[in-house]
Amino acid sequence: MTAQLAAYTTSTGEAFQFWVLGTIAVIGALCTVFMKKAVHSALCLAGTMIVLAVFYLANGAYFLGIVQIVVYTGAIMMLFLFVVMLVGVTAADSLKETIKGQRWLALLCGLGFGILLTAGIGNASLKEFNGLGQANANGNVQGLAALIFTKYVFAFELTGALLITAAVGAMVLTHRERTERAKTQRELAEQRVREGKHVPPLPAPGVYARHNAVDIAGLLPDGTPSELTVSKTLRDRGQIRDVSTEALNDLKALEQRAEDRLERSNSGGSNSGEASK
Amino acid sequence: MENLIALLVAAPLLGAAVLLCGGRRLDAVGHWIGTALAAVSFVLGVVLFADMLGKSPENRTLMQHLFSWIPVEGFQANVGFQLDQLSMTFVLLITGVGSLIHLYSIGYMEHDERRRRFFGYLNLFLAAMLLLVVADNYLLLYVGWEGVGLASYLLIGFWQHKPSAATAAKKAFLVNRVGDMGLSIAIMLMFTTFGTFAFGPVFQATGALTSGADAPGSEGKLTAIGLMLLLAACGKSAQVPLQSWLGDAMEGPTPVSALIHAATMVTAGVYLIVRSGDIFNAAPDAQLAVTVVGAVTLLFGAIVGCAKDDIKKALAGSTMSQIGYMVLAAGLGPIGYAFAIMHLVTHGFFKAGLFLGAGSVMHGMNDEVDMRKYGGLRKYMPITFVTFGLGYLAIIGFPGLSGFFSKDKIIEAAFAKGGAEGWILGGAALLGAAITAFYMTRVMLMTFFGEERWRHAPTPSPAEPSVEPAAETRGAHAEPHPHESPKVMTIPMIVLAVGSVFAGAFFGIGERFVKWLEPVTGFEHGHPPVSALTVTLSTVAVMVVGVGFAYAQYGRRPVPVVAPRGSLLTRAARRDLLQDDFNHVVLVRGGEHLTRSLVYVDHTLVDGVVNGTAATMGGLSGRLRRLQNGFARSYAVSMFGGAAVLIAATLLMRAV
Amino acid sequence: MNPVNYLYLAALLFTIGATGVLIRRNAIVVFMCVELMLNACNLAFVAFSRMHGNLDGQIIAFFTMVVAAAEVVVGLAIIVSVFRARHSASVDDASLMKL
Amino acid sequence: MSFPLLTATAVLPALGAIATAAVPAAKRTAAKWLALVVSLATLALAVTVLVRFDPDGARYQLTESHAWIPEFGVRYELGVDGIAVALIALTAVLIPFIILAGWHDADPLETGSKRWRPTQGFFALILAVEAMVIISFEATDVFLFYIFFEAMLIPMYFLIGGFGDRAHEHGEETAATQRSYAAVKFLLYNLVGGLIMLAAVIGLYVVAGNFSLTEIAEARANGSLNMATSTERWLFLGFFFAFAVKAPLWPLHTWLPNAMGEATAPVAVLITAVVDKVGTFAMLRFCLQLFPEASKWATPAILVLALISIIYGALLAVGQRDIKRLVAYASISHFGFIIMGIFAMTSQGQSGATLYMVNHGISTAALMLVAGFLISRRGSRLIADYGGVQKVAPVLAGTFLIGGLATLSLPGLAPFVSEFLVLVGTFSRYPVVGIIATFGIVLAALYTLVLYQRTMTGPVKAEVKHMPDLRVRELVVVAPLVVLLIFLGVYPKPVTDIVNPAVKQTMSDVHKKDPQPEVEAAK
Repeated sequence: MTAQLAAYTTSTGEAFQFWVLGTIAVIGALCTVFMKKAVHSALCLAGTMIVLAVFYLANGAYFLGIVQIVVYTGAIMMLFLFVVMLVGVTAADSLKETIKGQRWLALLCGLGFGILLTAGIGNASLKEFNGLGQANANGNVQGLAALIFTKYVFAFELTGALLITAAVGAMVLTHRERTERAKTQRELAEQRVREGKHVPPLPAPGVYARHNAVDIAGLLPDGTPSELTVSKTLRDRGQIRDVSTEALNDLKALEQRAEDRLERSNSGGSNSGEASK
Repeated sequence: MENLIALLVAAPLLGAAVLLCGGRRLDAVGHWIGTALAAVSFVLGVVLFADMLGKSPENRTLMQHLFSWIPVEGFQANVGFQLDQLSMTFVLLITGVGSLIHLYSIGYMEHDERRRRFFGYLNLFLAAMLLLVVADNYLLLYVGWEGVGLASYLLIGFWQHKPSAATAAKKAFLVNRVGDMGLSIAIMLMFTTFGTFAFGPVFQATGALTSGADAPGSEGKLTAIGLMLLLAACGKSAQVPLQSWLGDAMEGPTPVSALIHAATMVTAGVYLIVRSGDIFNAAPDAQLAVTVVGAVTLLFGAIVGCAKDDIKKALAGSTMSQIGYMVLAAGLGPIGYAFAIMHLVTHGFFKAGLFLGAGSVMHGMNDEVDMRKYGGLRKYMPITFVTFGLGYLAIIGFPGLSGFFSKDKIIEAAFAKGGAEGWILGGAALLGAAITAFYMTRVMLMTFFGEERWRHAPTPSPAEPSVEPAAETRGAHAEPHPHESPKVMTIPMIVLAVGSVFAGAFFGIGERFVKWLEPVTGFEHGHPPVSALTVTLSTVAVMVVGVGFAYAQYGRRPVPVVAPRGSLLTRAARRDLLQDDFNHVVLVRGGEHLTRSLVYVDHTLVDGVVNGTAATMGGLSGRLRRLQNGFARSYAVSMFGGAAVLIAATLLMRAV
Repeated sequence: MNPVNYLYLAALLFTIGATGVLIRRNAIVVFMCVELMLNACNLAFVAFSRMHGNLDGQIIAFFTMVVAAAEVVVGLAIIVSVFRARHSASVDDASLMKL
Repeated sequence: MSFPLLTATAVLPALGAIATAAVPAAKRTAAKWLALVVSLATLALAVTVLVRFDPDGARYQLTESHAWIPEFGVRYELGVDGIAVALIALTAVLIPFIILAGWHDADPLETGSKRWRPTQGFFALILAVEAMVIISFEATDVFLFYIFFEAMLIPMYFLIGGFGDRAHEHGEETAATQRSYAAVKFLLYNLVGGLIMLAAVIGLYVVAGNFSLTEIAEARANGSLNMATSTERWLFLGFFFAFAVKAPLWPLHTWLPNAMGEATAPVAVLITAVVDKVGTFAMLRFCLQLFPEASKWATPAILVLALISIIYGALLAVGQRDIKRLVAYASISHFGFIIMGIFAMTSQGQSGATLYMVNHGISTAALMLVAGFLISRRGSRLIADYGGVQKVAPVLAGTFLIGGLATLSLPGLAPFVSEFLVLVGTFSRYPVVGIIATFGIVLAALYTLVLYQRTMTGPVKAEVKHMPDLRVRELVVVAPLVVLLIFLGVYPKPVTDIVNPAVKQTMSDVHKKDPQPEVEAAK
């Protein structure tokens, strides 16, 4: 294998790594798109990103590979997860399409775009592969630093400004100035009475002596669950555990058993009666 | 001496400026200021005249260059004056008659609250008219030409509250504008042909053009210039076919009619033709057109004059006719120029006198203008009667009076044109003389003789229903008490009457006037096919015939107060030989339809195309906006699709 | 193996991300898909960097990451405040952008 | 470096506009006075330009040149020739009168009306227009010119759409609708023209490589820059179209009657007397200098269009029932004369056209402002609503008549000089065109006198019986204009002296010589 050819191809190990991890990355990407729950999407995306980090390392971008893991996967994706938590579950999570023809158009465009992009790459004369051996000679981080603080210093400074602005912007957007005094407990109570709904406190979740988890709706006297007892977030997420059937079944079984027992005691009674006779 | 020419023009101009800008403070003395400045102008004219007489006939022309007016590459218009014998004649006529009429107006306009402004306009007119006659180039002449048109417009419409007056003023200005178009085209032609439009160089170049045979088609150019000048003259001098405004112009106050529409402004056309004599001499076709126009107009005006019952309109017809004589003479070339001007001057005297007389009659008759409601006035207004009568004798060419000398010469010259043309033109002029005698006698008889018809039929209302209270206070509805006018009015009439009697003899005997003008206009003796004496005798004869006819019809029989229906010709003549009807139907109605349809076209077609485009765009975007459903994801799809298309395009471009 | 394959992979990921943007309604997931697209680009840049043998491509990828971080911060803040106002994180609910 | 006089002349009103807009809402009168003082100061600067300008000196004087966008060769280049000086002077002279005439036009309406009229805005916008117009006259960089040529539309749009006549015969609602229609029409017409011109400007850059008028013209003259015939023609048409919309030339004229009809009289004067002049000025400066061959190629068509404008505009003016629309159509007729003079390619025609721009500005201002005073008194723009005004308000009627006489080019008043020069200039090269155009003077007399007769003469209508005569402020506006009309009619030499050398230059740019008179040619 000549040096020339070596530039064109990579080692078998890298090829093996590419095909295995590439497949995982694509699967992760697809899952990101198609998973129903945002949490799952986020996790899949994190997986893809870790794979990409490995690819960066394989391509000689050691600094970027580490940054990818630390900053992207570690910080940004966690931010995503935080927001998912904050926002919770909404109707948006449904995968059912509401705009007519949107899905077909999107798939068509995606397919066309992908094919065209692939064709473009195939068309481009990407014969030369110089490798980063020379550029990374003094270490990848040093090489990057040398560029960032000389040639790209202006852009670098600008990104600094951008980050500051972004941080301030995020604060401005999410911070809410309290415009009115917080209501005291007394006022809240009075308001409740005035509205005439739920004058007493909301009922607590859980079924006495059986379940005390917050996601289990309390049962009404007839055995049906009361949604009032569970927090709204859980309701929206559909994460209520309904134990009513279980409870009813239990009750039925109890009654059955009681009957059995009573019958037995009756017979027993009679037996005893008879016996006493 | 030269500087006096500028002063000559400046004096009345100053008067106009002072009077028009001065405001009501000058109301009390305004008329005196105006008259004084007119008189100053006259005195300056006389001084210049005396100076001129002191020089030899060849060196009498005064030139003065004031300043460069429009200096543009290749185009030099100057403000400069040229005072030669021709201009001098006009200067004296304008300032002389003008001053007299200023004086007369003091009395005539005494009760008008806007008298100051009237004198301002009169002064403006004098300045413009003087500028017209002393200009040394055609463009400056054009300024005066339009200036007098403006003054005429303002003065005809002086009683603006009368819609008829305002309409008449507008009509006069518009018809004149058509003529002005001719003058401006003539100037443009001169500029392209000669590169200049100053009198001297143009006439020199005309000579060069005709003498040298190296400019083919030059006569065509000169003919075109001549015809355009003729168009201009037709407009200003109320010649057929642009004569229709003059009759209506009588809506103006009578002194205006006397000064502007009889003695001076309307003769500007004659001045223009005579001034451009060199051009006409070199363009016989144009000359022929001039004579034809003159001959037609002199008959046209005379016929119209016969039918009018309004004394001023009758006199207006007469003016038209007399100017026709002058134009005819001016078209005859050097044999006629001097006579044209001579008739112009004598006409200035007697026609101004006649108008002032008419004004005096109206003044005494509560502004009544219908001659059928006059009659027998000679007892009540003796001075007016005598002066009017002298003017009458002058105009009909009574031997010895001024009209006789001037008109006779024109008829003679017309015959001297030679050939069939000579006979036709001469015959027309002779016929015109007969009709002149007829209608003037008619006016005379209806006004001053016969029974006192105003006494039997108390004046109903004037021809035009007056809405102006000022006119009513003059007592339009009361029974008239004819009385002689005040001295300030009669003195000018007397002076003009003297002029009408003696001017002709003074000018005519010994060809004094011809010799005076000869250096400017040139002169050659005509040779009529019959002897001069025959012509003179026949002129007198037709005059007598005309007078006789008139006497037979109006002197011996009582004049009906209400005009009889009359023959077809009479009725047509009352309506200015249907010229107005023609104008109305063809120009006014046609124009109205044209403008109305153009307004429609502009609104629907030109604008409609634009609005239609806008509407189409609106409809189209209404459809397109449905794509804008507001869903960010839809927009993202189009963005993504666009990106795909861009990539495809890039690939295609690379592939090609 | 030819390293060009990295580019194909990047293209594939980019397309998947773009399609995700188009079909998902949850703003957070849409955002994640955008991140996926950005990462695909980064991969391409890194691959380019290797092809050309200089570090400029990595620099760009680095800057992309910085900008992405800023974008995520602001974007998520927007999502949160929109959610607070409308109690929804669906991009379709914000459909006032029409005539 | 000497004092940048030209920049100062343009910047002063711009600063004045900002300052005027910044005056607190309560101090309305102070804003008016500020605007007036600024406009007078601008006039003083313009007079300084006029004095410092040497007619026999270099072609462009008082030049300033700074790099602006070096990547595209765009420079901040100013310079004036005689034509520009004359028009700058006209603009600077007219603006104070416009401000003074519109003194009360932007006052808040009487209580109860919902319409908000920002007085400060009105005067600030006028000053802004002045600044932009002046810099358009000064710019010798095509791109710089283009920017201000277009930017002018913005303040004009608000002036037309935001401030209408105080009273309206169809009620406030309809008036607002019509106003906004007129404003949008104005904007769209001029934007379309401007966009086409932008394409041509870019095309010019592609061909010539820079935007400097002087450099391109010089390169064209000495043959170092050759354009393909078709390229030159397309570029010419692109420029000409924009200018023909602005000028406006038939059939691109329909925005003008709407705009002038709906705007207040001072704004109407601003449109026709000042802003539109940029169009004709630019034909003279850009079309002829940059594309001499194409200009000659297009001359026959343009002359025909100009001729149609003259006759058509005049005929439509006769048919109008609205005073302001009548003046607008008369202006269309006059713009026909100006364009005809420019493209007749004779010294007389072009001098006349330049002079015409100045004179038309003054005469229309006189007529339109007096008409505005008249309309504000009666609250109607319909001719039929007036009659006999002469009797009750003689001074108003008199000045109106003088304005009208100037419009019909009465000799002795300024427009006559220019109109005659244009006619002579056209006639000497195209006799038939000249003769047909002469009919325009008859029609001009017709529409002017009909207007005067119907409004001013006749019996006094009951509605006008108590109409007051001109007030002092109004007299101060009209009297100087009348004096200027008379002065420039009698002694136009000061203007022609400034204009002539520039026209001579333009004539040599297009390689045209005046036709020689026949007599001399024969010699």
